[in-house]
Amino acid sequence: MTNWEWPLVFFTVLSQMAVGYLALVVPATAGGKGNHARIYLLPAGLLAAAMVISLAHLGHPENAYRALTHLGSSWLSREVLLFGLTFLLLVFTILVARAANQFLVRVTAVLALGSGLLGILASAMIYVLPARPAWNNFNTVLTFYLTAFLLGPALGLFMQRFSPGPAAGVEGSATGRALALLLVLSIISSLSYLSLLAGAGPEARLTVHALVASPWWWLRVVAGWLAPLGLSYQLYRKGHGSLALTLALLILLLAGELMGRALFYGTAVPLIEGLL
Amino acid sequence: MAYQLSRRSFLKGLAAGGALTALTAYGGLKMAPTAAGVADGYPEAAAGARVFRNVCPRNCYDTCSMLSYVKDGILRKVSGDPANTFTNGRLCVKGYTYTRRVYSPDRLKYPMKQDKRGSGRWQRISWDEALDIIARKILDIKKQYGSTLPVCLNKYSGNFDILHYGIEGMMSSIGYTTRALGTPCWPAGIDAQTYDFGTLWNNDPEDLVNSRYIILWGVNPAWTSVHSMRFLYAAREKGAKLVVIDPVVTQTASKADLYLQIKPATDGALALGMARHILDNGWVDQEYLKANAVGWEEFFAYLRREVTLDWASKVTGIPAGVIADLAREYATTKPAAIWIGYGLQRHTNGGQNVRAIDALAAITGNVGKSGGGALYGHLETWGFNYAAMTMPKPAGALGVKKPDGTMSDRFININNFGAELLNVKDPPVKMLWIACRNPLSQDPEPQVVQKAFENMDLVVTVDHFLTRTAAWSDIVLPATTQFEEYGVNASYWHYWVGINEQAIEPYFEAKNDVQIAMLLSAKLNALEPGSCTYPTGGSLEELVGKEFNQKMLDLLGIADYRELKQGPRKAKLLTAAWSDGKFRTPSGKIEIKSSEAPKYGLPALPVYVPEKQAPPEYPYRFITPHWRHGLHSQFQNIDWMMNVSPEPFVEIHPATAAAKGIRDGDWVKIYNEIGYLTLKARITATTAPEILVAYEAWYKDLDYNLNYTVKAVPSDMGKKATGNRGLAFHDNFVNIEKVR
Amino acid sequence: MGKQLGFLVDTEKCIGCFGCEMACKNEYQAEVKPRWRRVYQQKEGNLPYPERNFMSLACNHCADPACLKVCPVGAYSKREDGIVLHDHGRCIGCRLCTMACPYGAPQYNEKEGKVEKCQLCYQKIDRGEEPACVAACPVGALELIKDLASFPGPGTVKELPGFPDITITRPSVRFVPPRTGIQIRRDAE
Amino acid sequence: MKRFLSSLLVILTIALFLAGCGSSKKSVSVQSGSTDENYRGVIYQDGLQGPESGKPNI
Repeated sequence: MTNWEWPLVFFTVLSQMAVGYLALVVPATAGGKGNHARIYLLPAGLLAAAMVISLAHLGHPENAYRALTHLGSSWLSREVLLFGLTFLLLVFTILVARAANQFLVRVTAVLALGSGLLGILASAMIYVLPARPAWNNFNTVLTFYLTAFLLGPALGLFMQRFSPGPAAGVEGSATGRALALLLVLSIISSLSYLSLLAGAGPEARLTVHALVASPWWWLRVVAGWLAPLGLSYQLYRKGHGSLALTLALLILLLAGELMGRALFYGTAVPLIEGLL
Repeated sequence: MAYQLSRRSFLKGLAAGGALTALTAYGGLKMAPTAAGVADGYPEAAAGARVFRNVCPRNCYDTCSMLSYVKDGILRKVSGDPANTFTNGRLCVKGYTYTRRVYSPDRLKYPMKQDKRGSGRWQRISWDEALDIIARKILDIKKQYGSTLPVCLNKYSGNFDILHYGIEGMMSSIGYTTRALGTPCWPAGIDAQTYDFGTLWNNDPEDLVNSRYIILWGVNPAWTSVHSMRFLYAAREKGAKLVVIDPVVTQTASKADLYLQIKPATDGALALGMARHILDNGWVDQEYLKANAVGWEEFFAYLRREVTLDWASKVTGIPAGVIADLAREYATTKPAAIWIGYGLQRHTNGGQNVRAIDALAAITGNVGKSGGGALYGHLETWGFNYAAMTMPKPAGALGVKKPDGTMSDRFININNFGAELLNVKDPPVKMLWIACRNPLSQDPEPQVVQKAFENMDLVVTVDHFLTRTAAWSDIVLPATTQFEEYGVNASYWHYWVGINEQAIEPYFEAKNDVQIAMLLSAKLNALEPGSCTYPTGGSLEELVGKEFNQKMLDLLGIADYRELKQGPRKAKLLTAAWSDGKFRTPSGKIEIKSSEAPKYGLPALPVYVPEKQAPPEYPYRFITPHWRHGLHSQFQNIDWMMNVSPEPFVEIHPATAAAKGIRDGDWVKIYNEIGYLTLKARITATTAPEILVAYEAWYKDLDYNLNYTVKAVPSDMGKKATGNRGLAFHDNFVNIEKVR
Repeated sequence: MGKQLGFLVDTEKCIGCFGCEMACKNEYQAEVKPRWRRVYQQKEGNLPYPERNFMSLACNHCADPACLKVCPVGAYSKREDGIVLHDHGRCIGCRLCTMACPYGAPQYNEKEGKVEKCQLCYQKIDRGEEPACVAACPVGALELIKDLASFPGPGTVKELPGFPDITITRPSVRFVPPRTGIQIRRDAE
Repeated sequence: MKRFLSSLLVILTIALFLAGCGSSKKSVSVQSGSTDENYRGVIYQDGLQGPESGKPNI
């Protein structure tokens, strides 16, 4: 077990939540209704916070700008570019939303979403490395998108209960069902991931052992998957959750994803450990 | 592209140790502005670095010739000196850490005084104050007891530089004192070879390349003499077979063509079994024996009477057929060398086992042959004047009266230091001076040594670090490293002798043992004129010159010691020891039947003396050999070493581990009736089921001392040549249990 | 394609003395933690007998270096002689190369906030000298391969048990496999 | 719903507690020392029988 990499944990989870939220609100506001400036402030702020936090990972954050200089082969360069672009497009969207040019708002919002979704792909591809068998598979990409699509709707649902606004389309029952399905998918994919690793090389098996032996992993299973699954089922049944329920759902999912991401970094045994 | 990591991080390293600021503040070293360009991987001389010749003075076979690179008064790096064909311009893992030893933040900088022994409440004092306390104590003792016999010196192998014998000289110069006498390392083997050949003398190890069959018997050069491995490999490339005989699969064993896992301490039985087989098959070199040996007829009679292959197999655990094959190969492949390790003589029958191996080499005519020999060690290049040591007594000094009416120092056994120190009376020992030594770490029964410390009025330790011993002293004095002093060194293995030049100024207030003696002499004479005969002036380099006599100069083929500044010299000794046939025994021949041994209560013939058995309550033999990353308590504590070797462990055979429910990485407790040790388990089949192996070392900030379980059981020999019997370190028995 | 320098690690001769690793530190007076060269003990289970065999590894100056590809600031470059250089000045300490290298060659230096690794003593190479580790090996178990393409290497292999998959980056290292002597053991069945 | 949330909270607390216990294992360190505080060593003598004969140093 190497490093929990907290700045990266927060950066990836928060940026993915921001993009997931965008994925929820961009189609919902496609009709041109609502206060766009207010709606896009949240993902823009989240993304900015995520990127600032990511600087804490660097040994020399003052030279972070240089990270844009190797787009030719570095997924990290591409990630910085794409998330930077997403942020700029969101800022632009907020600015033009005041000018009420609805077409331009829609175009830039959709572009921001597209750039954000590609940014998640770039984020994931950074870690698809043969040197880390635990990361070197499709699960990394799937996990990153699942984080986005779990946290985005949960955030949207909460925001709507917290301050019912124009960004409709966050319908309780449908969201509950979607979250439940995504959680089931998370659990199934995670199980298949573990069995995949168990059948792979010795370093991958070390990762499985580390995960299964970690109390944090089991906490993540209970708090991040099983409990939210119960809550989202409630939501699906009742069609309308209280503020407390949506808050609980958001907190549980966020905590679960953060723990899961920390485990992602902390248990990826490098190939070279096979020599130790 | 400028890759400037090297210098910057080096200076940062200094600063991190608080040294940089302190150095400038105390003016101990002059620091140049940091702009100098040594960034490019040290283009040594080109970058203005001065190169000095040094010798690694540690207690080691290899005694490496070194070069040190100094710029702006700072030791920048070290390397091997290519002028020495044995060490071949290379150092070992320990040697390459020297810059970190010299500039270690843990190094002692000033004289210090401790409030209460072991309290850790240290106070910096001046040299003058320290010497004043010491001198007054010596004079008080002399007044109270009528002699300086209550002053005791324990000095040994931390620094084998010849000038460091000045500390013995200092003791002599104040009167008759008590001395810790003997050597813990190798005395049983020394006496064995002394009985057999007259003294110990091995072939030039560079001559191993001429061997066609090499038995490495209880020796692990891959860890303890890395430079010898090159010659062993070269011999193998020319067709020689490498055989290793050892109770554990050592690093050297892992590289052997044939490895025999012998039961510990039964080496003599194996040698005798081989000898019997050689005798039965007519492979004995009769002509050589007739010309060069005595007592072989009686030896053969003993073999025929009491030794068989089956007996040897039963005792050693090696199949009879394997012993027969080994005997045949050894006796019929010539020349064949046996390197006798120090490990195999650390038993209650150790010296006797060495004698059996010597006999094996003698009857096959392998002694005195290039590529042959029974190699153990030598002291042929140690014929210095020991001028720093030889001091007259002050007028009226009283000592122990000898039967002939003369007086002498009082000697206690260095190998049972704790118990003897507690036991010594009339007068008792009241003051201890410890130099080049760390008995609370390296002695057996350190708990007893510590008890003995309680009776002392004053304990003074001179060292580089706050060792376990220094931590239990009243006063510690900072010693220089070899880079901060002049000196001269010889090896007890190879034939090279080299001079050690001062490369840098002493670290803070560190001083050389001889300089300390001079200062103490001045202080004593100021307090009581005539109380100390040690000279108070003269440079260390002058003293190096005084160590050379004509014989030594001739041996090295030089007219003046200064020629050694051009490079170390190889002594003009016989390449094959004893090839002149002039043995130094009373008979002038190899004494397979020794005339001297019975005088020390030992068998005249190399008969088998049974090995020590494990008591039922402590069924595991706890073997504690030398460690790859350290030399006794030196080197393992250095930060670079801690980085690659962070914690100790005990090697346990899988069968034993399974029986005790121990898994790899578990914490285990090793214990017997006198001490215990808690550490991590490493499961490996390189050891045997009844043997536990842990390596002796001093780890930084770890309470690790395996000697707490080791009793001061003496080996069988050592009395004749070294004054006291050795230690049966490897006849140590313990039990083991899982802690968690 | 130009020539490619590489290391020959003779595990038959190697005694795991750690001299190469410490000689590297001595040469550059490097920080305590990063291990530009590192000696690995081979697992007992990979060998016919319980033995002590080792692999001394540094940067393998790969034909297809992963570090060079993933570095977001382009701090890595490959010289004509195949040495993979890391530009310490350019590094921002993102540590991605430490994750991508199968051999753990680039390592993070906490004090500097940057990554560092074996540069194959390129200044020494340029002066016609041997790398510090090679020059320090007391038994000649470490050699510099002057040109990997024309390296005949009879008896050498490209990988040993436990050595990370060489297809990832095509490392410029060759091994002489360990020799197996005969062991007469007391625990044998 | 409230009861559901509060029971959920209880479960989470227990899980966190268990996780905390699991992660902070009892630490053992390298140690060495004496098992018999009264041991004062043995004086070994050449004259007595056998190479390891001696008398307790009382």
